[in-house]
Amino acid sequence: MRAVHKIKSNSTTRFIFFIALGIVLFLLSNRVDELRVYQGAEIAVYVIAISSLILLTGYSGQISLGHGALVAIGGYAAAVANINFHVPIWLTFFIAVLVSALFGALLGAAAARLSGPYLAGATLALAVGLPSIANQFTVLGGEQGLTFDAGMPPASLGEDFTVYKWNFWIAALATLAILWLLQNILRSRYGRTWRAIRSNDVAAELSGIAIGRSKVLAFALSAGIAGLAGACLAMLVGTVSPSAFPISLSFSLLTGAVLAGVTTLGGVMIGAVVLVAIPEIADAVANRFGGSESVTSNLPGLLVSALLILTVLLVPNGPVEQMRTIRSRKGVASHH
Amino acid sequence: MSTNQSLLAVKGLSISFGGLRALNDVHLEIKQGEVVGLIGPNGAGKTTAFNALCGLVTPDAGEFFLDGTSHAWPQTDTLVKLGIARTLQGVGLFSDLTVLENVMIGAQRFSSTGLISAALGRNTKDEAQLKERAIAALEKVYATGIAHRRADTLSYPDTKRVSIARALVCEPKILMLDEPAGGLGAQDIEWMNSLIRNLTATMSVLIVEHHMDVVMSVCDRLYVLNFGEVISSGSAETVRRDPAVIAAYLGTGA
Amino acid sequence: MMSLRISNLTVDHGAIRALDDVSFEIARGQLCAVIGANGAGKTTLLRTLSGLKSATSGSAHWNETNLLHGKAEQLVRHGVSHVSEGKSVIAELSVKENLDLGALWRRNKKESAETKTFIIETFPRLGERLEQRADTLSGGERQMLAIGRALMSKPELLLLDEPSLGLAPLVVAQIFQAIRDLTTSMGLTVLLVEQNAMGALKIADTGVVFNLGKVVANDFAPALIADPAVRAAYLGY
Amino acid sequence: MIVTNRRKFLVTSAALVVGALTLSAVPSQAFSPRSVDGVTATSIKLGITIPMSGTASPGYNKIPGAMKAYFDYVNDNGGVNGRKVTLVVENDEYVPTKAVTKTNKLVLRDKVLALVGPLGTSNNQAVAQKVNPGKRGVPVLFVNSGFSGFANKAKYPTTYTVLPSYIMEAKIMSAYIKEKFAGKKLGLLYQDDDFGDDALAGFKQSGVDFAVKVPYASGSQGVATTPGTWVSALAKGGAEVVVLFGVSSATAAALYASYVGKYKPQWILGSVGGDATTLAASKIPPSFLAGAIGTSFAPSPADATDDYIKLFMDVNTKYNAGVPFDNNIVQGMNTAFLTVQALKSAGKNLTRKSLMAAIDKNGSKFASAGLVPLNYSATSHVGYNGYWFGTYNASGALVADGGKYTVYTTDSGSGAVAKSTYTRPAMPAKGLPN
Amino acid sequence: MYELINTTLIGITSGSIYALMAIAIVLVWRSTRIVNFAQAGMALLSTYLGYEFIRIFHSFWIALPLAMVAGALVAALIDLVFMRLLVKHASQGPIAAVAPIIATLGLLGVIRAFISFFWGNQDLAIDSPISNVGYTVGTHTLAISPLKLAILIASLALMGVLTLLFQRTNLGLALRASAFAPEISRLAGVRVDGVRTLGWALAGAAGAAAGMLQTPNGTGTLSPDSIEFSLLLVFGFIAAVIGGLESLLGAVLGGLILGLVLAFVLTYISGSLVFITGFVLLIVVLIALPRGIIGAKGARRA
Repeated sequence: MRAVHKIKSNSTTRFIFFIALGIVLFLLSNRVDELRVYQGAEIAVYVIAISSLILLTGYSGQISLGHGALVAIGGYAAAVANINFHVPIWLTFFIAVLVSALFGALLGAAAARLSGPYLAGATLALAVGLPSIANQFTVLGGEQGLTFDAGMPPASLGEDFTVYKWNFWIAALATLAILWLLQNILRSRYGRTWRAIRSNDVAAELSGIAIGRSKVLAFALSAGIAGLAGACLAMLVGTVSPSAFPISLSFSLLTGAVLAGVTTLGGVMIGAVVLVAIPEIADAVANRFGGSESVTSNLPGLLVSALLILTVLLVPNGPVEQMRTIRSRKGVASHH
Repeated sequence: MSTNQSLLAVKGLSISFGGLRALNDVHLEIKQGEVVGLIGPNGAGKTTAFNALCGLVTPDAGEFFLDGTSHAWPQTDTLVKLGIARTLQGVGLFSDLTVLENVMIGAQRFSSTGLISAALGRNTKDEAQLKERAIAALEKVYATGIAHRRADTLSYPDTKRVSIARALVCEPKILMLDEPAGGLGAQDIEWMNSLIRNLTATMSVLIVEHHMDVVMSVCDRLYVLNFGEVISSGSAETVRRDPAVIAAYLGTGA
Repeated sequence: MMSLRISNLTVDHGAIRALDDVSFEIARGQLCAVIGANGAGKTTLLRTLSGLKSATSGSAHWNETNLLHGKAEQLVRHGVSHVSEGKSVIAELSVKENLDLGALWRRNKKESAETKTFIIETFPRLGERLEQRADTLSGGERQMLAIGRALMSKPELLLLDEPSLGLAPLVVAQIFQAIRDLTTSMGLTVLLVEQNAMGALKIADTGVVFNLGKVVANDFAPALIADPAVRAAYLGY
Repeated sequence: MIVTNRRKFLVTSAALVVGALTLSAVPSQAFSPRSVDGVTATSIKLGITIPMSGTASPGYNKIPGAMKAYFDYVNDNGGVNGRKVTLVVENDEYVPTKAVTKTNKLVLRDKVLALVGPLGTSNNQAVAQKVNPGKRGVPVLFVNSGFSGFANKAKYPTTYTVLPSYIMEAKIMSAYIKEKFAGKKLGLLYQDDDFGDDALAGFKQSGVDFAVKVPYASGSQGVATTPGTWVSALAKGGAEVVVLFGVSSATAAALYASYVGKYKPQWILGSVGGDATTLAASKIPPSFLAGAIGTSFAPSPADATDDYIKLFMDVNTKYNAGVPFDNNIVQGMNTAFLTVQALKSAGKNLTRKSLMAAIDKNGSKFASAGLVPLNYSATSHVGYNGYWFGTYNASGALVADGGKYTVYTTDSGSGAVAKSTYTRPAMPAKGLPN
Repeated sequence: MYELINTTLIGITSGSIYALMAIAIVLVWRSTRIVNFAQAGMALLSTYLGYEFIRIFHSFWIALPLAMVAGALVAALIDLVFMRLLVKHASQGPIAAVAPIIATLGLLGVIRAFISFFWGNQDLAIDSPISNVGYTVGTHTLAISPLKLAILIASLALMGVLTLLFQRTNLGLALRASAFAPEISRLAGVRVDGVRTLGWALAGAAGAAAGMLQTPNGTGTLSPDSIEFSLLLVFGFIAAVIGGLESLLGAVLGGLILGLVLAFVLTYISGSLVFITGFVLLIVVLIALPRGIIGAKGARRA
């Protein structure tokens, strides 16, 4: 019975924590300037997208070099639903999740049969190929893309309430909801199952786990979350177009996931903040040393890539997991 | 409980790998509460037979009987539902999960939480129940003390305990043990013997084992495989005296 | 005169101690059988001696060569050849290529050719199948090829890991006989790891018994066969 | 168990709070209450978003350097009413998401007085939709896009176009074709998006029929792989005169493929893709271009007799490290020139409002390198509205028909095409606007 | 009819370049079990170096082998200072399986940034060394030109040389053995680390050849974000996987099949669908033949 009590209080703590987090974010959004609010919204979008990759790669062990494609599907689904079917904005976010998840399930069914480099290459080919499909179908708006207007903040919030703050609220709410739900799932038997498959698929199968189904579920779920990130991104930029989802977006997300530590949700903020902060840091560095335009414009790419390599070499499981391992090693050592 | 009731039977099991015949027309039978041993030289087909029973290898031919009735050849992931659990030789733990989590994976057939309830955190009872089952299973193998260690930090004998706990936790009718005594010291082997003996109250056990001490002391019945065929079967005494077995396996010489 | 000297050798496998303070010696020209249960550390011993695995502490020398400081590909050049578990041949290559592989590093091509001729004389079955892919061979032939490949490197110390694995009794007998003959005719020193304890001890000069990474007995082979404790634990009864 | 969970929460929440605090702690640009956004007693700050790296960057990434060079020249000669002009360049990699992010930075953090010459139709649309400079009152001057929609003052109240729109271009071309190639079989190769659609609308309105229409997929991917098929389709349709309405990489590819395939129609190249220097940079030998007809609103970069070209060449040598002189440099310098003139025209009391008012009031009289009129007024934000035609010579330079620039003008609506008698104002002394 | 012939010819020439890239990917895969997503970046870097050689020696045909040598050196250096470290550090733990993939992606980014720093983001040009004007049959112009023919011949020659090297020489034996069974090879005295570096070097040379030949055949220009090289990155990989990742012959067949399929989709369906066609082809082949067209049996699991 004590065990039950512990778990229960645990889950309640978690819920309260997320509510508290929401309040902190709310207070922050009122204190900082508009640019920071916008960047906060960007971070929120990245957090959602990166956590979907963590679920897929870190937990179920399937790599995706093309998550940008799934983000794109979410963005387009939201825009098309809004423009062609006049679906209210709040509902388009759910549609984005559903459509991407559906596509993810299809992709996952193929992916479950592929491993390591094969899956990596297939998803890469998808990310390169998918956006150009928009040119083929007029409903997707071709190269110019579609407008996605998430609307103005309600008048009741006052004159000073900016669109960015409104978008930040929506994105932050989506992020908190996703993180809370995902945490719960990853701590449940589903998360355990994925980690078991990643660790030893034969043993997992012998323990009664249907591997294929589990992997497809992970892919669909991850795609759904990526789709939500896509809808939020579309809201943030106001449009969806093929060039908004370049292959570099997929690489950025993967980088964010690696920097966050692929195997844990704990560091997801780190990854997202780094992605948003890097261009600024690069600007600062370039200005400091009076670099030319070619240095300034290529420094972010260099920094991100170098960080990626260093992380893989030095802290392959990410900074948070690394700290935890060190601490638990110390703990084990002291027990003996 | 009648001891004559055949719990699991395999008839006419044949498997070949690229022209090489690994198993040829093998018949196996396990009765209620029995400990059955599968022995034979390395490469005789014991592991292949085990893998076939678990659906890890698809047989070329063979019939599968459960409780005396014919049954489609099982898929690996449905085995647990049929009441069959198996340990793997040495390497079967999920290395980056804790011991408790490892065993909870085995208990998952008792979990009914759907994805949505899990996402909403409405799985506390279910989780607690799994945890209780897992701890109970760990108690059976005296491993509760290591419940929160990561599996890859365990000593070899401890990994064996955990893998048995993981198999036990799903309350199987048939437990398949792949070299349970392999790599164990004398004390641990003794403990393993008594554990296996105690298990027969609730389940039947099928073991592959090299260690003759273990085999001879725990098994009610033995099948001796050589070159993919059953060359002898019966009680330990019978098998031990079988000249064919002496020549092929036990031997007095090479 | 002792030529393989192992003292206080300890090897860890992650958190698991695979070899624990192992010490023993083998004289040049002797065939030593290493026996013990699965997981006793026998394979780890061979992998450590051939440079595939690094030791935690202790020392191991073959004549003047420190075996713990060399990589596998260097130790071969110092006369140490290791036939790893499970018929260590490369399935995708032909028999001839497998043999040639063992002598790629040797400068003197004439000598290599002579070694090859000698191996084909020793295992005529290989000679008949030179152009076939190795995975078309039977188990016994593969084991012969694995040993032949090791001999191509002109070894002085031969490390054999379970040559009898999965072979029919008759073939096992042939392989064991060949090992015995080669030891004598080539003046090899052989460390033979075996599950088939009785078979191995019968052809060996000395024997080492392992349990859980420790040496529990080390004596002349006939003495071990006669030892009731060893008989009970490792030789069936 | 609970301990580890708490720890995880702590780590996550610490990261969150630290992140949030960092965000709030970093000071936004020091704000002195008496100053106007982007203007101090001694400086004027402007911003541009443009691809500096990435697939779309070659060529375009020379524009900011040229603009800076001209601003430096002005600054060295006393600046604008005593203020030095600086340009903040943000690389958007031609990705709308980044254009929005970077424009936010320019507007919200750098607080630039105005955006000058931001490039790309979809990027500008995304920025207009999201950053909404119109609502914020931030001028978006001389957008580098031919999309006719940007001239819609109601929708984009602070945006000023400079390039003649694609519709204008199509209408003018139609008139030219009717005049010179009546009765010939026509072909059209166009980019399959808003850009091409604008052109199609223009041709349709002018009643020009094409025997063969070959759309090519935009988004550069199609370009590298398809030109052979475009050309064979055109050849199969028997087109004698082919209008090419695409980007310069597509032009280069098409000319190359027609050369390889020995297909020799009369090419008429649109202004976007017909830029000889960009084509030359793509290593299309000038001989491929020879004989093709092209359009422009500015003097040819090769025309060293032109006052402006001479000025720009000088500035380029002194202030831009002699980067190879081409159309992109001309465009960048001309944009900077117009900007300086607008700033001067706004007077000492420079604000966003006064800047736009100055353009509305005096814009149509601004001096510039352009050979066609500017149409800024209280009711119009349309810049240049016409083109002249020429033929590429053997060295790849566009030479005006008959040795003099004949300018056609029109509008983006239903207005007629007319031959213009416009003569541009003389270049102010030393190339410094008054 | 001529459209059909021309489409086929276009497919074969572009396919032969994909095949070169696929060969490079297969070489690295076979020697290190790493799919090198940085291969296209390395090819781009070698092509930039080739551009410099052309400026120095004023000859494409001198620059081509020099670029290949440079490509080999760059690749060897990358293996020595980077991949060996990676194999040592990141070969354990939950992300061990994906770490090399991620690391090579990082490498791709570093190489691109490096190129931009040195050569800027402007287009550079590599002129076609020989005519790229199609041969004429009657009144029709074929889509095969002296340049394309040279590319085809160069690709085939390189494949031939590599095949001979692999099948007929001691070095080839060491390369094959190290790939199939590194441990046994080490026990046989093969310096596997060195052999792997050599595998990288060969791949670097093949990639350099692909880059040098593709550039004049395509738009003739070179930029850090060149589309040509995005094509090589994705299509080279797809060709290699279709071919089974294990065999040089498979890589060649994979490249040609891919080239032909893409050419036909382009001509008869739509240019917008080219990239997604690559994806679809990859998925179809992998599901029908999980080990690719060659090596369905001989190939091993990763």
